[in-house]
Amino acid sequence: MKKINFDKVFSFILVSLLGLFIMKVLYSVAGEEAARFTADHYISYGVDETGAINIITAILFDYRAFDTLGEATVIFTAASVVALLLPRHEASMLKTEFTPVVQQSIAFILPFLWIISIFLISYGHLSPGGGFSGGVIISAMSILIIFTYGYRYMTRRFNVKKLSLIEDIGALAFLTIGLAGIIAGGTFLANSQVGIYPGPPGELLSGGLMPLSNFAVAAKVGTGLSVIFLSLARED
Amino acid sequence: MLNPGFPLLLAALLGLILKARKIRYFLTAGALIISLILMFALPQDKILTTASFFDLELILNYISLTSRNIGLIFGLFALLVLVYGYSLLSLASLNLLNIFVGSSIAILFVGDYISFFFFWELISVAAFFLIYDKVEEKLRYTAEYYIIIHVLGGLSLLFGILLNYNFTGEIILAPPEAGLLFFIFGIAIKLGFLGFHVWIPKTYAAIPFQLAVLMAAYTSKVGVYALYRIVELETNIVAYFGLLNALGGILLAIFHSHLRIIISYSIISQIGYMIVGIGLSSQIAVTGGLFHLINHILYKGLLFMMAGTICYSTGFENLSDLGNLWKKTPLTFLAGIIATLSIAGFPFFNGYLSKALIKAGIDSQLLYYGLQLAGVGTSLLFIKVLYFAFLSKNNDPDIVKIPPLSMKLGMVLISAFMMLTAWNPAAVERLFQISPDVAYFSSSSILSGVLPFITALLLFPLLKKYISPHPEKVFQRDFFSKLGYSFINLDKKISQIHSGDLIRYLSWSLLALLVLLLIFLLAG
Amino acid sequence: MIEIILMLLILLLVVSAAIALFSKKLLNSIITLSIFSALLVIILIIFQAPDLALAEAVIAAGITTSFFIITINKTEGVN
Amino acid sequence: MILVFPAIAILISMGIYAVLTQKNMIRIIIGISIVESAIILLLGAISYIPDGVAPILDQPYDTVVDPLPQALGLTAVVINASTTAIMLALVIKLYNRYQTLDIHEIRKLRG
Amino acid sequence: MHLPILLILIPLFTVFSLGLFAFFSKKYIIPLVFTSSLASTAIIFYFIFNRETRLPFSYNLGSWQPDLAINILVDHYTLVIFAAMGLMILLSVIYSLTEITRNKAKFYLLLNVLFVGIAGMVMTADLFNFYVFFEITSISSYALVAYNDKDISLEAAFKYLMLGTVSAVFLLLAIILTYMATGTLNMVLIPERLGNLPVLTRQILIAFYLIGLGVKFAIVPLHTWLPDAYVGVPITYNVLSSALIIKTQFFVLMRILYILFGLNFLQDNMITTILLVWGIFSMLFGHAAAFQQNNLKRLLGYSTIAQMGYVIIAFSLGTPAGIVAGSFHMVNHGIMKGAVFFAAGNLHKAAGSYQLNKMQGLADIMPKTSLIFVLLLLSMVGIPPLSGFASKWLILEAALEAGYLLPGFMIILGSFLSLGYYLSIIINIYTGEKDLSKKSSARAVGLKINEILPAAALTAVCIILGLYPAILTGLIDRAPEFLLEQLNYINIIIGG
Amino acid sequence: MKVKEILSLSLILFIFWLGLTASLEPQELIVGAVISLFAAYFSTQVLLGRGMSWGEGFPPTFRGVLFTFYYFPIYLWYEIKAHLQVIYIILHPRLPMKPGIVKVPTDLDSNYRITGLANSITMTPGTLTVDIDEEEALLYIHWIEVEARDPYEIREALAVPFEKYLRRIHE
Amino acid sequence: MIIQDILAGFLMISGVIFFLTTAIALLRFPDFFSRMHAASKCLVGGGISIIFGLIIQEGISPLSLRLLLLIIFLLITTPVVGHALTRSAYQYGYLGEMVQDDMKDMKTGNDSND
Amino acid sequence: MQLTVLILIVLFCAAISFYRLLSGPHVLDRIAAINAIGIMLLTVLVILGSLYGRALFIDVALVYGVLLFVDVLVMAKYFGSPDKSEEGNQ
Repeated sequence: MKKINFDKVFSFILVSLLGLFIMKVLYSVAGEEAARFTADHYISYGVDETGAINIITAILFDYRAFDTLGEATVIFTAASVVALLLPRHEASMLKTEFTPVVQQSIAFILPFLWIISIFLISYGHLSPGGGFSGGVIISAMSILIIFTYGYRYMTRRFNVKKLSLIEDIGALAFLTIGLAGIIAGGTFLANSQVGIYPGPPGELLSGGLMPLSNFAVAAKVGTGLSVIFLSLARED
Repeated sequence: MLNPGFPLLLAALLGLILKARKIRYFLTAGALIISLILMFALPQDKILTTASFFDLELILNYISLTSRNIGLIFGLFALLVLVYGYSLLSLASLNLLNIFVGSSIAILFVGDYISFFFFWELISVAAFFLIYDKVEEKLRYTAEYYIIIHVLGGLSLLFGILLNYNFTGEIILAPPEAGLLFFIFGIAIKLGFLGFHVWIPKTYAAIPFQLAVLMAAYTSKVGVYALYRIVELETNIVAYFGLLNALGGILLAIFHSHLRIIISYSIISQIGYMIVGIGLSSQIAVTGGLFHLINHILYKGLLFMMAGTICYSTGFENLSDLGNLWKKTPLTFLAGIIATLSIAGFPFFNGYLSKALIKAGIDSQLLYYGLQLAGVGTSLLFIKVLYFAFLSKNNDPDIVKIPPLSMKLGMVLISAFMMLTAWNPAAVERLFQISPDVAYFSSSSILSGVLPFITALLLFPLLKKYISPHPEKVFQRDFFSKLGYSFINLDKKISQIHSGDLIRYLSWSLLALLVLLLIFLLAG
Repeated sequence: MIEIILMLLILLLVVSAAIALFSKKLLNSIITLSIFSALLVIILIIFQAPDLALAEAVIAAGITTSFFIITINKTEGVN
Repeated sequence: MILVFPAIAILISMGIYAVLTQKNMIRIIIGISIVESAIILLLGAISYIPDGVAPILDQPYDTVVDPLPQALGLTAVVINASTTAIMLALVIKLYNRYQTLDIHEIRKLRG
Repeated sequence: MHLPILLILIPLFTVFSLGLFAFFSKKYIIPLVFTSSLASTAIIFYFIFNRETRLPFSYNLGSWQPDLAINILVDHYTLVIFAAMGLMILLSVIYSLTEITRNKAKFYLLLNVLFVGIAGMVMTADLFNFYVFFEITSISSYALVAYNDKDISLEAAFKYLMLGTVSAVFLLLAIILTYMATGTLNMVLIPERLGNLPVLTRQILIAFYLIGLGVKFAIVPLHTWLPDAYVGVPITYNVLSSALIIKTQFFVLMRILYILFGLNFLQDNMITTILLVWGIFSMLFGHAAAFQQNNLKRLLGYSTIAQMGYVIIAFSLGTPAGIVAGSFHMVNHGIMKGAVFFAAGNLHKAAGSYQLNKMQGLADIMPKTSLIFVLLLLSMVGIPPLSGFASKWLILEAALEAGYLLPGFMIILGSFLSLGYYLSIIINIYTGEKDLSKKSSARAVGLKINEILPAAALTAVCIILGLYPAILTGLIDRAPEFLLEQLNYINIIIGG
Repeated sequence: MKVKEILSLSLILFIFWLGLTASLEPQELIVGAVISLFAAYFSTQVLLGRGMSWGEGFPPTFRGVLFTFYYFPIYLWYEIKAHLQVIYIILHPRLPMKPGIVKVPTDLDSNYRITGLANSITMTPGTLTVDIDEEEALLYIHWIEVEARDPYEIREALAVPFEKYLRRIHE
Repeated sequence: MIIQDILAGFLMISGVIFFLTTAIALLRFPDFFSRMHAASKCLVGGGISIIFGLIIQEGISPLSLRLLLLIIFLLITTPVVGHALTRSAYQYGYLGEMVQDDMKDMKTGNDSND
Repeated sequence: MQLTVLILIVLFCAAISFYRLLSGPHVLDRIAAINAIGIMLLTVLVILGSLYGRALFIDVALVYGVLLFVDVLVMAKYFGSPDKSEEGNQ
């Protein structure tokens, strides 16, 4: 008992000192009034250069699309890992069966979720959202289906294999979109900079290849997270 | 343009393919002969072969007089061992012998520190595998001990080399300008200096006797050669240390009764002679030391052969189990007598000339009488051996195996060779290309050669009961292994703190961060 | 004015983090985590980061909570 | 928005404290996710400048907050979620093997 | 023109299409993976052979001007990791062909993700992009550690994951703080802006970077995951981890320290000294801890920790010679350790266990593999003429040249300590019973060519490097130019 | 008729889309139409099955739509009334309530309508649908103030007002 | 305009009152079911009132359209949540005092429905 | 101005509801509290969106609403079941 207390005291001192240091460095860095020249460029020219009025999407899918590619790879890997790790046979879980009321209500809600997710994806360059958020809504749909109708119901329609296939296709599509930049004479992941039509800012069909990338990423993320869920919730 | 050691190393490579024992045997012998021929055929004092390591030039072949002489005896002795061990050397050990002897010879003819270090380590590695045995745990332990202590010395040497290289920018094998201490430490381990000597009795008493015959001739002699090449001091301090070695070796040996332990300790003592010789600045003494090295290889080989033959024929190696053998093995007894007289420096025997040379080079009374005292001790020691092994009636072991002809032939050949060299000081002078003004066979020097032996002979009856044989274990824990064990205990502690507890690990890493931050805060 | 709201939110954030970390029952921790994320979302909205808030809302408040729930259910159950 | 910095420091410290003192693996994961959330909060805070508007420029604005940290935050959120998913999957596996969630008992590997 | 990005794209394409191929037929997996690794290796060797004409090479993604976009660049310092990659990618794939029996598609997926991560980490010139690739590498590492699905591998993966995640938080924090201070993430633009910060702040940043990456390259108090993780994993991971992953993390840390903060700052504020002392501590600790190990892989894991200590010492000298020596040892240790692990995997085939006392008598069954093993272990001790001696020589020379006598002595001491436990391996392997019927659990197995080839090839490389170390030093001798002098690095992208 | 159902659902979704985008530009309308069709098809034909349809009364008759709008204010009135009641209970110092679960039979036949009824009842403060029994068409309702014990009285009080309209909406 | 403001203000204030009552109810109510009453409905009532107030204040704009969608969404989801939670509580056996429980026989009878 | 006061009051309500979150005797109580706090925070989000006058912010609220719904449903499903022993297959 005494030892545990000692550990706690030790940890407390440790983390409080650490916290003080973090605060110190935060204040000292924040006091520096950093030049935001990258940000200023994005804000001043971002809309014209990329055709997307959501600068964040412009950054994610054009200026720093390489990060997004990496991020997509991370989700892809995570989905594969979770699917690899979790056992095929799993003990049953504690759960309540939902009544038909819930099931019917969710059946009612699902199409709307589709619309919301596709809205988020396709308006990614115009409003908050984009491939990731929309993809997560798609996976939320699969979560709802798994939870209300059961795992088997879901796997009859979409099993892990099929979902992974879609994920692969989404990821490959993103890569291919990146290659378009090379074909157009620029570098990898080049978009508006190589003359791919950026469109009038503010319209749905603008931002060059950005909506397409958004859809590809959404397919990837949505199915990827669904795969993670299916794997985690595996119960037969 | 080969280094004389390389034929043997090549033979070792060939030996990987040739699996028949006889072919390997003659391959080795042939390689040895080629190597001997090379030593004579190649021009002296000329850089013959070079290689490069990074941008450093390695001198792979540089034959000097001294190295040729030592190489000569190395090669000859290897041939004699081949004769002696015709029926004893196994297939694998033949190949390792190639490497061992090859690298021992090769190290004599290199002209830079890196190749020197390379062969220095190769000797250790080859010796390790020579000693190593798959089945016997004792030998495994011995091999481990051997290589650990030699690699320690080697690394020390390496550090010295680097310090020197860093200081001078040269890697030519010459007395270093920096890091001498590390050189000396490395060499001291190799040549079994008092305090670092423990590996010698440990190894030579544990390994099969045919290997002891072989190995005793090379390892420490390479050390002596290195001492000769590397350590060059203004003062004679090294010589005094050598005296210490000579006396200490005897003191350590005299109370033991295992044959090979005794011989091993006497190696330490004899190496003391060589150190005295090399440590002195006079050329005569140095030549004497080197000549003593040559002689020592021969009579020590003979002694080990004798011990080996006894061991082979009776199965015993401890003096407390032996006795009354002179009739049963007269040839061995004869060899023993020759060897004893040689090692005691008795006139007209092998060791006499070199000891006389060393004594002639000595300019200090202390060293002179010290060496005489060591001579008394050595004589006493081997009189003890001869007495208890061959003459004493306490025990009467049977001959279980008759030694094969090859062993006897080996002993005979080496004895003959010893006797040949013992009477011909002119040959020695020709060999070393010096003409010292030493009267080898003047009455005073004969007297100084005879005196220790006679003294010992007289003293022996008095001291017999103090040094009488007793059963003993080969293994003792010594300072080095105690150090090792205490280190291992420390390791256990280190191992135990890896308790497998993730939280502990995490707190370590955070603690590291915090310590880092605090250092920055407090120091800045 | 908005600073006061922010202060209050941050206070709630820290409190909910404390509950999530140190409450006795694991379930409470997990369900409080979703509130923690919701508060974070609001703070991010105040910081004018709608995209980040959206991502935090969908991923941390939504998906991760479900991950946790499934995990706890598969391991030690409600108790 | 300097107000937020103490909160960030507190959250990070608290999360790490929980990681160091809690036994339950899931709780440790919660601690880590709170630390990560604090980082996200930091990203939000550094992007903000007073009276700035969100970087969605449907019309020209005078002051716009820094969009880059937000984009980074988005990436970081996704990465964190992936890591958390893997952690939880591992916890499930470990529970099946060791029948415990106590981190102090999961130590077959030691030495 | 697009070559460096292809180094990331080819494995990435493989990753994404593996599932697609595996969905239709399993037999396409191996050819696909093999082709892709062959292509990657070819690109790497193209860079290596054309280094004088093609390097330094920069590539900006998205055709943006360099200060906005993420840049990828290959310079002479990058070649250090490239050299290791060029050897390891193909060999590890070759070895894993027979080692992996279940879930092949997943394994190769993870392996290729690993390659993507490593290539990205090495080449990227953007801090956050580096973080992303860092996470990619880490996640695939965690997964590969857990891959064998044994109790211990899961436990190790969890521990690794925890330590890695906590440290990654600090790395991310450091990156964000750097951004806060400079307003950019481009490693080329940061140096001049970072100089205005107070010293203590910069030191704290360095501490965060150090801890964040330190866990991954297993500097001592942060090393704890490594021996655990090495025990229950496929040999391929062992090889890649010690030859590539750890090295890459350290490689990037050095780039961050030397490029972002600058040599002068590091030396004036005793960061190099701290690193030096830490490296020595790490090395001695690793060697000491290895003594007590009974599991071969665990022992080799500790030995890797210790060997990283040498690399840390060499790099923290801050001299060109030190950088070259450290780089040499990075590659060289990768080769040696890789070969040792390949050989250990083969020995395991016969012994059925990695416990040292169960490996007795293997020398009779597998004389050649045992011989290779002995050679490699001797090489790691630093016995000439094997390549280990060359790297030790270089490190020592660099240390002494920089005036650090005590560290040099410690390196010698470390080598000596390492001999002790390598001997115990050799002795265990070369122990046999006289009575053949009593032979330990080892049994004769036929090794396939793809199992023998990697170890043999790497051993050959080891010997060749020992005899002609200039092959490798010639490759990396310009590395210090791009590490120690910030301007050279900056000019690749900005100055032209 | 599947096609009809999909089309009508997609019409509703399209309206939802319009609400989300709040724009009448042609390209957005086209995209919206495509997306709603896709979503309708996908969610009804691929995701749902096993007796779980989005709605049976599709397409609704004009009267049904009309009744929906008619239903809404009534519902709102009930809700406000009940809200006040609950607020009264909450703020009353002694919490005057008599909670209990009551059984309410209903004569609505389809799953779909029962769901509507249950949700309507749940939305009304003071009552909560706890469970339903499909076979016997029973609703179990938690009532914060149990005023009646007889199932039919309860039904009069709780379900009938909604049932009436629900039936009409989806006739 | 004034009417708009007054209406909006009224709705918002009532929404706040709903919220307050919810909070108080959560504090005061003795058992889960009654808390659920407050938590699922007064709450939504409050939310809807406030949002409606915002709509009225805003007039017709993209923002108010979205707010309307949000209201619809809340109206659909909240009863489902309340229903699911109460059913869970009943199945768990987490019951408060009740004057009547018609569900007892059903629970002992056939529990499974699906 | 009124809107910020509104936010404060709603947040205050949420803070009160934290009591139930802290002390709820049963996990379901806590889930109810989560639901309550969640919707209050949703309202705060909405008010903030209205305060800043940009429709974009409502998207966040909408999405948060969806996810809150999913969350609470999942909690209800997995935390509201009797016991492990009584739990059969399906």
